[in-house]
Amino acid sequence: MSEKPHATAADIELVRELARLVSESTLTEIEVEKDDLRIRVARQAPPAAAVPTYVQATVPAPAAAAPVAAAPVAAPAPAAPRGDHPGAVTSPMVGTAYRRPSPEAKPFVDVGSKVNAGDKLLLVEAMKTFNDIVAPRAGTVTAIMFDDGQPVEYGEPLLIIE
Amino acid sequence: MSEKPHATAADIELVRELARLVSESTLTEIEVEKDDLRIRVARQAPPAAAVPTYVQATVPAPAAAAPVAAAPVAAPAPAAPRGDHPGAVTSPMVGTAYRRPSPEAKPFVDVGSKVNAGDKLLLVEAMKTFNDIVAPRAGTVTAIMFDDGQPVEYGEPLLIIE
Amino acid sequence: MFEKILIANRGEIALRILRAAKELGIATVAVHSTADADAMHVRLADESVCIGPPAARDSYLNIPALVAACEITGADAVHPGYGFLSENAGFADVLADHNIAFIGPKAEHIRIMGDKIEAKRTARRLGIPCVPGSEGGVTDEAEALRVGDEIGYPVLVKAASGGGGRGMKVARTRADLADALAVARQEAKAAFGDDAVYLEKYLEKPRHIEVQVMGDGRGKAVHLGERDCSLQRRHQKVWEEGPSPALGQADREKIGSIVANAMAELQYRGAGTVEFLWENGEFYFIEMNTRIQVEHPVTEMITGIDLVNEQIRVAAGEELSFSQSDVRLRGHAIECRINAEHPVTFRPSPGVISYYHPPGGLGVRVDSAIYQGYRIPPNYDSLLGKLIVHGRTRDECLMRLRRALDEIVVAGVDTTLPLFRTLVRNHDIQAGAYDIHWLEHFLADGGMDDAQF
Amino acid sequence: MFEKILIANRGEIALRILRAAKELGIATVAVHSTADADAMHVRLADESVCIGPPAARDSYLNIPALVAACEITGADAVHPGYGFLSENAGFADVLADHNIAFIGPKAEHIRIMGDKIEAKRTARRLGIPCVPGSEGGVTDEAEALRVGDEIGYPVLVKAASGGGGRGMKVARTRADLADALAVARQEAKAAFGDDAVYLEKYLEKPRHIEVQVMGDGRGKAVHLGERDCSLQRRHQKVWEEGPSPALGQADREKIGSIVANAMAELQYRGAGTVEFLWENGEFYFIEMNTRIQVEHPVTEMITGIDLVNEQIRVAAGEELSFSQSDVRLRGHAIECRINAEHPVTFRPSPGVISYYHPPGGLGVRVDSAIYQGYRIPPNYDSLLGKLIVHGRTRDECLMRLRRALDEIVVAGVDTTLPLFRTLVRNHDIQAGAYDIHWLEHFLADGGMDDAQF
Repeated sequence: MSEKPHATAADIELVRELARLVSESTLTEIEVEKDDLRIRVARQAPPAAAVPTYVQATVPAPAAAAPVAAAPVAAPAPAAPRGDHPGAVTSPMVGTAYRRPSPEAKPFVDVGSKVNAGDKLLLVEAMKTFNDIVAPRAGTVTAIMFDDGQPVEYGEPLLIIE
Repeated sequence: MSEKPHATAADIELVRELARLVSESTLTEIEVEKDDLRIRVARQAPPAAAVPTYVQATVPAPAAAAPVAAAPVAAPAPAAPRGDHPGAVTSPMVGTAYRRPSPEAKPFVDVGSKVNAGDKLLLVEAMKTFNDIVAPRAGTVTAIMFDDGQPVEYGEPLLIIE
Repeated sequence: MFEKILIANRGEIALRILRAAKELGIATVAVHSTADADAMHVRLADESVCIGPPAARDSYLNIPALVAACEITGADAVHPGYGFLSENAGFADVLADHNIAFIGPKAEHIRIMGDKIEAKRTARRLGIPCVPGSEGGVTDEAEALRVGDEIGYPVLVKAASGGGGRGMKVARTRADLADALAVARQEAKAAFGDDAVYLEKYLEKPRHIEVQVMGDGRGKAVHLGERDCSLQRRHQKVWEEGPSPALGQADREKIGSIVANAMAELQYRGAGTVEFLWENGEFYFIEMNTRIQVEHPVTEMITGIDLVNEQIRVAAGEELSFSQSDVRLRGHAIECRINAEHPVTFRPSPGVISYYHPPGGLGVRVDSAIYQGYRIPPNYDSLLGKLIVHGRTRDECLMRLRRALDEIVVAGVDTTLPLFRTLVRNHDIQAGAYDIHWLEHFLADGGMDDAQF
Repeated sequence: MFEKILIANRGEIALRILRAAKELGIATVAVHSTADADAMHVRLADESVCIGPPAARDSYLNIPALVAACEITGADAVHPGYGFLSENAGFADVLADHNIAFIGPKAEHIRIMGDKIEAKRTARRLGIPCVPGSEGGVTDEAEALRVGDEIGYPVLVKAASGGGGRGMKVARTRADLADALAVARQEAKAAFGDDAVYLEKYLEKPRHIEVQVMGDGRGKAVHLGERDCSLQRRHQKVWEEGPSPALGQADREKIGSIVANAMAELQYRGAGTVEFLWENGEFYFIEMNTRIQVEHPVTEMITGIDLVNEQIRVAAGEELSFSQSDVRLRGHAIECRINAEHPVTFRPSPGVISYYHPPGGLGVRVDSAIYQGYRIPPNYDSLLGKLIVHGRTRDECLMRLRRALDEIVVAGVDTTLPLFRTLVRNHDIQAGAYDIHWLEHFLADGGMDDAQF
């Protein structure tokens, strides 16, 4: 028995990670192959749907609603994409977002505006204080996802710079 | 490496780990292959898994007991194979099973006895009444699964005729 | 006290009995059909015995199998729960023959109350108010008018040999009686070959109010207030509450004393319920159930007394743990019977519970034998469990029930939860203004709130 | 009454507050960190707002974010729960500046009770018994002996500037005092550069007994009996019960009246708990918590009063719904704090709840925000929920707790359930014979019962 390759702690950690990925996602299978190591992680049924079922039952909705349909509703109330776009600028605080410095002024930016890093994009007001939200990088504003004067949560995507 | 290497403690640990992952997650299968080592851990049941977990937790047993072992235990207490053998003769009632007509008599049948349909196999006593259990078909008694005077449940396999 | 109790039932009541036995430190035997091998109480019991195939007559109603199960496990007492053999005097007799205690009343009392005519005769003898009417059959118009004047209108005229609504007529006033009598006699003659009819006071909008009683079998009996079970569908109770929104304290004490005295005189043993129709302040005896009832938790919540525990005590020859002066009704309780049925069509919905999350917090109790992953067998009734909520006042109770109904999740099968979410928001229910016909009318009128699905 | 309450907390207490608000018909706003987006109370609330990243200082302790969340949702009141900002007088001030009600005491009372020295001074002034000792620092042996004679032995000698056990000595008898004084002064001098020491009565085996109080803020205050929280591990309460197995009715009423009168004089508003050490029939003030406590359900179960509901009422300027004469202690209640921790090592065990089945039936309450599939974030404390059981007597309560502990299933993470299954079967616990050191000794001696895992 020359060199019996034992599964190392790192291997186990990798499997654990894959397993977590599969059970948290809607994936049914993950397969990893690297040199002599090959790991395949799979499952058959769609996710237990416990979580979505819950949402379904408490947000009064037809009880018979197909759990399959409910399944993708993993996130709670604010179902908007949580800044998963790579160019999204998210709100650093809870408050009210404003597109202009004063009601009669022009917006800081519009869709199509070119911005440099540090340019003012909007204001978020919290506790009577107006906080500047600036561009983290240069680019073009391709989407604005809030209305002037709209309440925003922490982490809520406000606009996209590409 | 002609000789099949035996699983080492580390390998067993890996299997245990994989099994834990499968039963704790919503996975149905994990497969790991490394050189000559290949491990596949799977389960068939839909992710319900509730049932075995429940049994495990309420019948006080080491909480860490390998779920692999627990998983197939879908049925509760009477874990005996419920007459799933095609030749099994099961008890038609609850009572006490006797192999002989009286304590000093010889058993009706032994392992190896040849029987015809209708031959008396044993008695089940319930409420002071002795009920004859007869052979449903001809064949040879290949197993007797009860002790003389043992309490038996409805549906409990008593002997096998093949 | 008993050493080991065999639970001759299934579902939530089997679990209820198991809990009471465990809290008394008594060992338990669960018996089950092959369809119930995975039942929760089977898992929690000290021992379990499979007694037969799914059909109840071959398992839960199979007396020889139950006695044999006692014999092989050494159980010295049997609790029958409700339904099945709970009001079968013959079963009590067989157990007595085998020196096994029956956790229920004496067989003679089961027999009396199981016979409609004998039950009524006994009730009347014991001073329990019954529906007034003619003593026997009436054919003569003059006598009918005399009886009608005595009991007051409206009057129900029904065939003495009758049943099923044939030969039944209502006379709303004295002037209607002659006609009603003639038609009823004619119909009775045609249907049953006998034109004798009874006259009885007709109740138009009665409530169903029942009095819970506990007796020690030796002449002590205590009443534990009433439950209002007027919300029914096809004579099945759906929502029960106590105290009744319709009753005052004086009425409560009066009817309670009458029932307790009657049961003391009878030397009744264990839990019993005397059921009444109630209208305009008057009680009219319907029947007595000589067993624990589905809705017993309502009474437990307002008295703090564990009725199943007391049943076991008195069956073992012990005293009741309380006397009449210890019984204080505190606050208000409501029970909702959650069935695996479609909330509009009431079609049974067997299947697997894919997700279950019961509500928690102050004043909320769930009596249920389901669990996530449990498969509801199609062989038995559709009761999934009972949600019982307590509050210091009826309003507090209603608000708590509302929030508990918003928390509970039972997925995988249809349930009647949307019905309760609708009822708890209904003005009549909130006002306590309902009678035994209310729910049927409400459902017939399409009362279900779509927002509660 | 308030229109909309913002719940500035998480976990089971956030759900507890949500339930109380719903039962009062008040709209709710849940605020949460990104780690708690899937929390149960977030799902059940009318509105929810993400207020920051997982770290509590950036979310649940982030005052500007909380005020902004009130502003954007229009919440007119904030319930802080326990922990986090619940005893932060500055938070109460900021809310007042924004015309948002703080559901808790007046800021001045939070300040007083948050300062150890000021709290003790106030307690003494209000007639609440404190640990007897020297008024100030003592250096003189004669004076030490005088004080020692006055307060009785054993006596604790501790550095006036001290802390962490250094400069602390116990004199068990008068003869020991001179030595203890010398050593303590020496150590104090070495450690803190100051040899002044205090003398204080030393309690060897005290119990932790606390009195629940509710005030209307205008001079009316009511006590609701006591809780015994002596079973602690590292100063964390593990098992709480009420009434205390050690207290008689006369003691209960006496200390209750003292506390209620003190709080009336203070014009205290809302829920508060005055904590004592208790030994040989004497109470010694430790501190006052000016908030709802984790173990408040014990009191709710024996009084039937919803303490969170009352907090909201009085914060809105209403009267308490009850007076002292309405408070009747009924039966006994025990609470077990179920933590996601290994029951022997107490190592926290975050992860996913793979199966959850709470117990049900009479007298069983679960306050928990977990559900099957819930991922316990690693960022916060490990409290999964509380199992609270009520019985008419302590024995009934213990038997019921035992059966409830046998029913509950929490799988996927380690929990402290095996510890409770061991404790409920322990003779000292059954006898109520324990003090604040009992659990530590029990665990150190390897008391855990392997059969309960």
